[in-house]
Amino acid sequence: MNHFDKRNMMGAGVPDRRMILKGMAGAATASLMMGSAFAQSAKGEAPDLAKAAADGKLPKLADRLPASPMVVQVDKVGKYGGSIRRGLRGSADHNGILRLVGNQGLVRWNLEFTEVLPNVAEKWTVNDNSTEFTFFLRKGMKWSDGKPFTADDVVFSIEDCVKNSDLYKSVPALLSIASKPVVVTKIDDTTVKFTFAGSYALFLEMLATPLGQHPTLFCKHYASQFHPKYNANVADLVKAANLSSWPDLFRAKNGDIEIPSRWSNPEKPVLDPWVIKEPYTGGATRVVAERNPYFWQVDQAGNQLPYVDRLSFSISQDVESLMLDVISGKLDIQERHIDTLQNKPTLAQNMQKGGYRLVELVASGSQQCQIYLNLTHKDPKIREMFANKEFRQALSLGMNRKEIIDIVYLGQSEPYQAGPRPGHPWYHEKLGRQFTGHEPKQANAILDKLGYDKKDAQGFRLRPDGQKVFFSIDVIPTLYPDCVDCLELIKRHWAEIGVDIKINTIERALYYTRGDNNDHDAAVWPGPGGLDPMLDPRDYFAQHPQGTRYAVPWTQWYVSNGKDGQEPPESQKRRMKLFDDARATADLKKRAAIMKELFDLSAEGFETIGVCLAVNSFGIVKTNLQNVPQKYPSAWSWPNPGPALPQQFFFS
Amino acid sequence: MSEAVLGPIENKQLAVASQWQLVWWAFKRHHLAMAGLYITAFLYLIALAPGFFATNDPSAQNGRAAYHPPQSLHFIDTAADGSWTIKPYIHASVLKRDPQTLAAIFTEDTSKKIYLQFLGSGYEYELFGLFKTRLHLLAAENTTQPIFIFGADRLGRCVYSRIIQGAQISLSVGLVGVLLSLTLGILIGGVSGYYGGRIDFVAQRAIEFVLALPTIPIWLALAAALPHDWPAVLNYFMITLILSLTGWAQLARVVRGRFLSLRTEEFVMAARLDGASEGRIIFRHMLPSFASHIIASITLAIPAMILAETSLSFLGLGLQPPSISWGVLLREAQNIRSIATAPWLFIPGGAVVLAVVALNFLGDGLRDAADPYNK
Amino acid sequence: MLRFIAKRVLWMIPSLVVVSFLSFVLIQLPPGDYVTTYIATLAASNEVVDINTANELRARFGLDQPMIVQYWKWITGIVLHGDFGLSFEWQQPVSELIWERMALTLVLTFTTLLATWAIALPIGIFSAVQKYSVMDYIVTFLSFIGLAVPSFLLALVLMYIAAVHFGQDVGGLFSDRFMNEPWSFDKIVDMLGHLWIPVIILAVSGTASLIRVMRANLLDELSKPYVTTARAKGLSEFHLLMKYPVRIALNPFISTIAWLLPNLVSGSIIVAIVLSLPTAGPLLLQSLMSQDMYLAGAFVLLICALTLVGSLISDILLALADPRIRLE
Amino acid sequence: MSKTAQTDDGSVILDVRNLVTHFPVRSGVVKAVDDVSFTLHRGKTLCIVGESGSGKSVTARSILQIVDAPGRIVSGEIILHREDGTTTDLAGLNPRGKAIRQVRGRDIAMIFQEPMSSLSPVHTVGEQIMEVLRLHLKMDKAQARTRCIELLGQVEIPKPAEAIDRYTFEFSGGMRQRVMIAMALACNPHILIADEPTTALDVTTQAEIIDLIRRLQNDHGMAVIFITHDMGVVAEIADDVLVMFRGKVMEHGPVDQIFHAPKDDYTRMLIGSVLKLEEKAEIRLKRPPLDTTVEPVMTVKNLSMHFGSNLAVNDVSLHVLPGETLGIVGESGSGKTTMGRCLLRVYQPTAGEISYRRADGSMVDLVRADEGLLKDCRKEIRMIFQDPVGSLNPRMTVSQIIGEPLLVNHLCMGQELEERVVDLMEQVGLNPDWRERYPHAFSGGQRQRIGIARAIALNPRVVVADEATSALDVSLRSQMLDLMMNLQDKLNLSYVFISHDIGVIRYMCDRVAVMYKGKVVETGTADQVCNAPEHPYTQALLSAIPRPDPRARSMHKRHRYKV
Repeated sequence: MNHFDKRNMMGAGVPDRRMILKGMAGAATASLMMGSAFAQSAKGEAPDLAKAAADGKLPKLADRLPASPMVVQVDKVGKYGGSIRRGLRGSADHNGILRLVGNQGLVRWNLEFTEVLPNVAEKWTVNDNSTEFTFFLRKGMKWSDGKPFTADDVVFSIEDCVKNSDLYKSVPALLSIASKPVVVTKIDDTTVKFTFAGSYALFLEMLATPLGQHPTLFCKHYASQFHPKYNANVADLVKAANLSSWPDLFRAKNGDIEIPSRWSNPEKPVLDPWVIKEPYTGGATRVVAERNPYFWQVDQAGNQLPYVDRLSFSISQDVESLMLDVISGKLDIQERHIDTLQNKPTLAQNMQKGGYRLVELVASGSQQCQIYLNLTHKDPKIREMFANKEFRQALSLGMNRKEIIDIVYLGQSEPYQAGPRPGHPWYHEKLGRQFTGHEPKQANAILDKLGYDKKDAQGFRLRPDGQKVFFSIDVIPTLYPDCVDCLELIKRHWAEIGVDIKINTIERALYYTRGDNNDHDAAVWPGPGGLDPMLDPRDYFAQHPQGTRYAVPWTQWYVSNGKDGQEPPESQKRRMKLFDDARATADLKKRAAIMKELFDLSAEGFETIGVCLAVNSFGIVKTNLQNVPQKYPSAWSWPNPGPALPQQFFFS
Repeated sequence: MSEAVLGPIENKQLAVASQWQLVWWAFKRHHLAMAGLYITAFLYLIALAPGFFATNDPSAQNGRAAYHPPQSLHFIDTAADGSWTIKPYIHASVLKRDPQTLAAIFTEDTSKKIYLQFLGSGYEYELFGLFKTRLHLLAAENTTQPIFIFGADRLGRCVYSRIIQGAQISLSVGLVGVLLSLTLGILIGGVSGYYGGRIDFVAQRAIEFVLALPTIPIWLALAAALPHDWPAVLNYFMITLILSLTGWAQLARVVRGRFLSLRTEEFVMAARLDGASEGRIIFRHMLPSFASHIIASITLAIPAMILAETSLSFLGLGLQPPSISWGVLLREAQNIRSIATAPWLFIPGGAVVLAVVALNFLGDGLRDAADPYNK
Repeated sequence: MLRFIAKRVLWMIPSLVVVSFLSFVLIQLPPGDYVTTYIATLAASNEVVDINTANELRARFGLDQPMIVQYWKWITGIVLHGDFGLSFEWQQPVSELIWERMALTLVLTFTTLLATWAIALPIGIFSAVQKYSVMDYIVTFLSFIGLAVPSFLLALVLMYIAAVHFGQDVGGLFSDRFMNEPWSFDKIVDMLGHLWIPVIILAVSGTASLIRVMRANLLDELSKPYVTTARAKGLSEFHLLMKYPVRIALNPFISTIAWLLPNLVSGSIIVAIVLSLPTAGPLLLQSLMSQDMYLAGAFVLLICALTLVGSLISDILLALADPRIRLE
Repeated sequence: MSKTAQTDDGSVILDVRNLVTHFPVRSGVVKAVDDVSFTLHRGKTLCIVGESGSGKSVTARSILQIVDAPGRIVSGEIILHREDGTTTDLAGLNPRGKAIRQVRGRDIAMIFQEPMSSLSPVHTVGEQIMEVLRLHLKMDKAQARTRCIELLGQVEIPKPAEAIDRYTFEFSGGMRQRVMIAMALACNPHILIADEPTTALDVTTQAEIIDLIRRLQNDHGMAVIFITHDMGVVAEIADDVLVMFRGKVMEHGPVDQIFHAPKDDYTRMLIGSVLKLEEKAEIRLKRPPLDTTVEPVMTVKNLSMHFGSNLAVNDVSLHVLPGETLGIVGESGSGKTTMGRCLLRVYQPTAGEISYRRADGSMVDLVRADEGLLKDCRKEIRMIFQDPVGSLNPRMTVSQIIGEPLLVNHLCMGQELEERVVDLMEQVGLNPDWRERYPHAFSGGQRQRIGIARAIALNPRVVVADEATSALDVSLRSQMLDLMMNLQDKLNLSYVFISHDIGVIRYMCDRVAVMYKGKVVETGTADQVCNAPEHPYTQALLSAIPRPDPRARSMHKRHRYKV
């Protein structure tokens, strides 16, 4: 997992049983219902499909497409043929496949990652308090095995699978509100209604993220064979496959959103543009997916997508052989595992030999390296030291961000604290830029004022009780090597203002356990929420039990509605209420106003110290691969390049 | 007609030559082995006081010098009027970063000369962990100017100084690991060789069993079990322990072989009949005659350990940054960008090759000279 | 002779049992278990798994029983009905994953063994016959260099040069066409085409020690009286060299399999990781990192068994080659 | 240095003129063969005799140019006269060339001393013989096989048809020597060079091999060059004799003249020291007769020592009187060495009793003595070893070696120890100034003296000497024996002298026990056993020993002992 991508995986919203929909005018939804105004009569299809249709092996193109196929406005109408080659890493890299095949949810993100567009659902209506969502499917849409895709499939996926306690211990957070799961009812063959116990304005955005694929994931006529409700003697099937229980069998056959076995069963009918042919199994060295003849999307000229016949993923254990494949021109599109800054010079210099061009990927994170001082530290003395805002300001001013950006990020970033990225409509100047200057003198002055004026032999400041001003910062070297490099520089900068730190490089599992029981002094993690503040506001107030490391007990209070954890200060409680309101207002303008007030309070609170703006990364695209946008976001909830619709890519 | 290889008996000096003198004379005839000896001695000298030989603080980062190429060292300083003096200097270099490809381009500014001096004062370090000093073999006259003899890595740290510092751990891993496996080897090999019978049979099977095991999978599993948050020093000793766990079998077999062949020698029986105690027989009579073989086997085991440390580090399991060893340096260089843009990052590999070749020649020479009597 | 083999095979059984126990203990050593790593990966992608799901997973994978019980279940599974257990990560029976990779490891190791012999034998003879000549020194120097270069470094550099400068298809053992095809003749030819890089890398380090062994043994034999007898019979130097001293010096050469094989197998793991070869190496490292218990255990067990069998084979070959041992 | 006139009666088959072979050594050159000339006549046997280091073996090997590296022929000629009158100078041929290879094995064949390692261990006997046949006579496989079986029969190897497919390690020393001979005679060579073929064999086997060679020589009419250091063998088979010393020819003449009218002093000394061992030593003649009435210092009753199925010592009883030298004689495998070692309990005997009478008269059964008592007794019973090289720790100085027993038993330290060592060295005739030297600086004889000094360091009462002189040259042998007898008189020691050489036993011992396959077949006074043996084995043994007098050739009259 390269670390850019890892960080963004934190973007998706965390299950929050406190979401209560506050009343919302229905009018706002109308603007979202921008369905395909006109259905083009289908004209073009892939040559091999045309031949198969001619020989009668396949129904005619018109019968394969839904009545109103989704029309994708492509830049250039492409040519059919070719195979997109991409590289995967040895250890369980199933998300690498998901990102290229794309997540065919009911709705999808637009290119700018700002609003939701129709996808499987042609159009939808939302009631005024955002508790009922009605989706209108495409008549005549078919699974990749030719059988019709109807509302029954959606109902089956949710009611029979996701809400089945054997299959899922707890219903995925995204599909429940106030700890009550959604109810999905079939209106007719092409209409299905989602009813929530409370208002859930963010539901559409959540559906567009990869974790929102459940409604369109399981195909009823196929998956029901492995479901006891529909197939009594499923037990024999389980024994035949020598597995221990029917959920094991179900998962082996139908997979789940985010496990390797989703791509290990070629017979499983899918709605994706390509269908798995060579499965992704343990020993596999290559995974191949071939064109889905019943894919329900066309370009504006009526040609059935996807243009490219096949996707071919090569698997290599060592990242370096991936780099080699790129340089020797053996991969067509790749950003995963190779997009570290240090690799850019090499990749840039070999563009000509590898026959590829570089595309810019806008980082969705906000802060490249966020430092969380544990304000709810178990040791009262440290807690008192950290809780003092001026102490944090002094530390921030003591940092020479310019040098860090130069050394670690090769000058590709700018000093930054937290908050939405510059250029995002909700960008907050104070939250982002306060105390980012390098003022060691001012920092020393503040620290002297706070009573840390006495120093020990090595020149490190002493606390009033005589203890040295010292704390350790947890970091995971394997995931975020650049953060380790930043800390090594910060250690030198803070030593100059008399503050001593220990860079505590620990193993991943250990990092989480220390955080959960609030044992850490401080911790470092890339700050998300640059492009999607609503989905991941953990740095703006105590929201995420594993993410908001500066006050884990406060987050436990927030998540458990005050049952356990510690009661947070007023400013935090105010912000929690504000966020709940914003989450319940579907209207973007009203939501923006609420969030602005929240950001003001966060800036005032200044709980975390940031280093610099999350650095944009890059990917390579073969020169002859067309219709690939020159710039697009890079995030987990915007599973690049999925939402850029790889089915429209083609080889010129 | 086997005229004693050591020449006629009248050679007085030869008559009183003890075993070690004879070994030394036999050894001196191997020129390559002698070269190996000098290089090894030099390397271990560096390992003793790395600070003195380094030019920059091994872990000091310098933004300006990321991926700085090696600077050419000039010794002849031709002044403007053509007169030249022996004064080592290097040229300062200017950093320009290609905006598009982000590649760092260093151009040598031939006008500005930075003079160096031998035994100058450079960054402060602890000599033998006893006292702080600033004395270096080579240092720039103004200490602010870093010298990059072998260039710099991605954080602008001096590769030359890091190799010198890494020598301390890599060479000592070899030594300590071998000593560990030696004690085990002598213990088990000696006992099974000396007493023979059932003990020997069981020990022999155990030795064969350990020798037949592939080392990497076992190291992998053991090293993966090492909790990473242990301090570097403890981690270092655990690694040497792991490496020696499989190394002792080789030595045990050599010791056992020697013990068996010695047990049947008549002078050992003579010693026993003289009334010598068991201990005296082993340490006064038997040990001296295979000490030279043991030393030869040790010298041949050390390079294997050094290579093993690099392999472990390559798998990301051995020593971890911030501790510096040749394995760690090679792991950082183990990528395509280093080959393409910064090949000087592979110089630590050269250091490994130099050390291993030197030690092998030394061990080989020792093994040939180990038994000057039975030529 | 048969008694000799029977004794050795009998002695193999306890060794294999010890190896299986050793490999299982080794896998257990790292702190936490598969489930902790599994939760950590999920937490990274924001899926919060609470305690009871973790314990339920542990129960399902059988990780909650004491180690001895787990070991007993694992080993009886293998011995009684060849079931190596289930890989946690891939949810597939381990046996599906390992056999092809072990076969390829065997092929790689065996070819390297032959290549190492093919290189070391002539050079060893040459440097013994030309003792202390300039060539002897050059050969020794080069073989030490071969021994000294870390194999992963050599692998990376060789791979880079082959791929970038010669445009060779380097990674893996098969070109794309044959990747998942059933075994056919031209698939084998294609594999051999890819095999030369890993074989060279592995052979380079192996030859150094073998040359030393061959040189030392041959030097011993050359000084033996039967060489003079053969010369007195009027045989030519070359014929005499090959028929007697070399033939007899071959015996210790054969016995070097016993310790060469483990080194080759270990070396192949590292080279395979760098070159992404579909052999046991990469999957072993990955399963060890994620503590995929049964997969890692199976690999360590089979690799150790491979080297133990290797040493048995070397004993048998030695007995065949040397009548003194055979008729003991 | 007399040189026989060039008799060109056509009977000369090999004419060696002024042969010089050198060995370059780091500190100069060793002149192994320094201007040697001699002629070999058809059908005759020329014996080249000399002590170790005399260059006799190098001379022989120079003929076929198979001198071990780095030796090479510097000058001189070796003229081979073939039956068809053509001559070839072997010295001029290229050692690796085709020409010399034609001669080797076809015209001139050679057999060597070490039967153990002169044949390849991994090839069958037949394979190695057929190789010569197919190489020189271009025989095909079947022809070669039949010829080979025939040859094996000629050299009296039992069941040749089976023996052809067996390996060398399955044969005894004697048998292997026969295979070597068969191989040499494969192409009916005109000359057979035998380089000490019987030195490593037992005296009975030696007799058979010498008989075989003489018989084959008569059948094939080939000339034989026989190299040995044993004057008895020379007397038995030689027609002409060449005496060599440090690479030079001391004397060349017919055997009778060499033995009975030697012209050269060295020859005279050599013959003298051999004849000396034909009778009792003068020292023993001067001694008062041994008091046989006194209690024996050591009595062995029904002693047995079994190594698994091999009964090395099988129910042996004998006794040693104080001041007496008891000889134990027997061939290899007779158990005499094991017997010697049991006396010092190096091996724990399986049965029997060794009662040793201590100075104060108390009796000790060494077999059942505990460690402490055994250690005490071992101060009084000491051992002298056979191998001068292996019995001295090469890593200790002479004074440390001699002083070790004294040091270890805490008898004396420091300066006193130093004086004691000097005194001991003088007693055994070693220059005390050399006491800081290491064993590698001493000759074989000097090392044996160090061994003796160590043995007598603790003023022992009984000394077991296991083959003490068999590793020494003849000339040194009598000196050593005289030394041991003088020490015996001075320190009134009792000796148990183990040897396979009757001459040494006759010279040294008062009484003799003859051992054969673990049993004592006969005991008696030295004169009685050596001159009038009763037991048939002893008779066979004595008759097989070649006497150093050409006129008393008795080899062919010997009889074989059939158990």
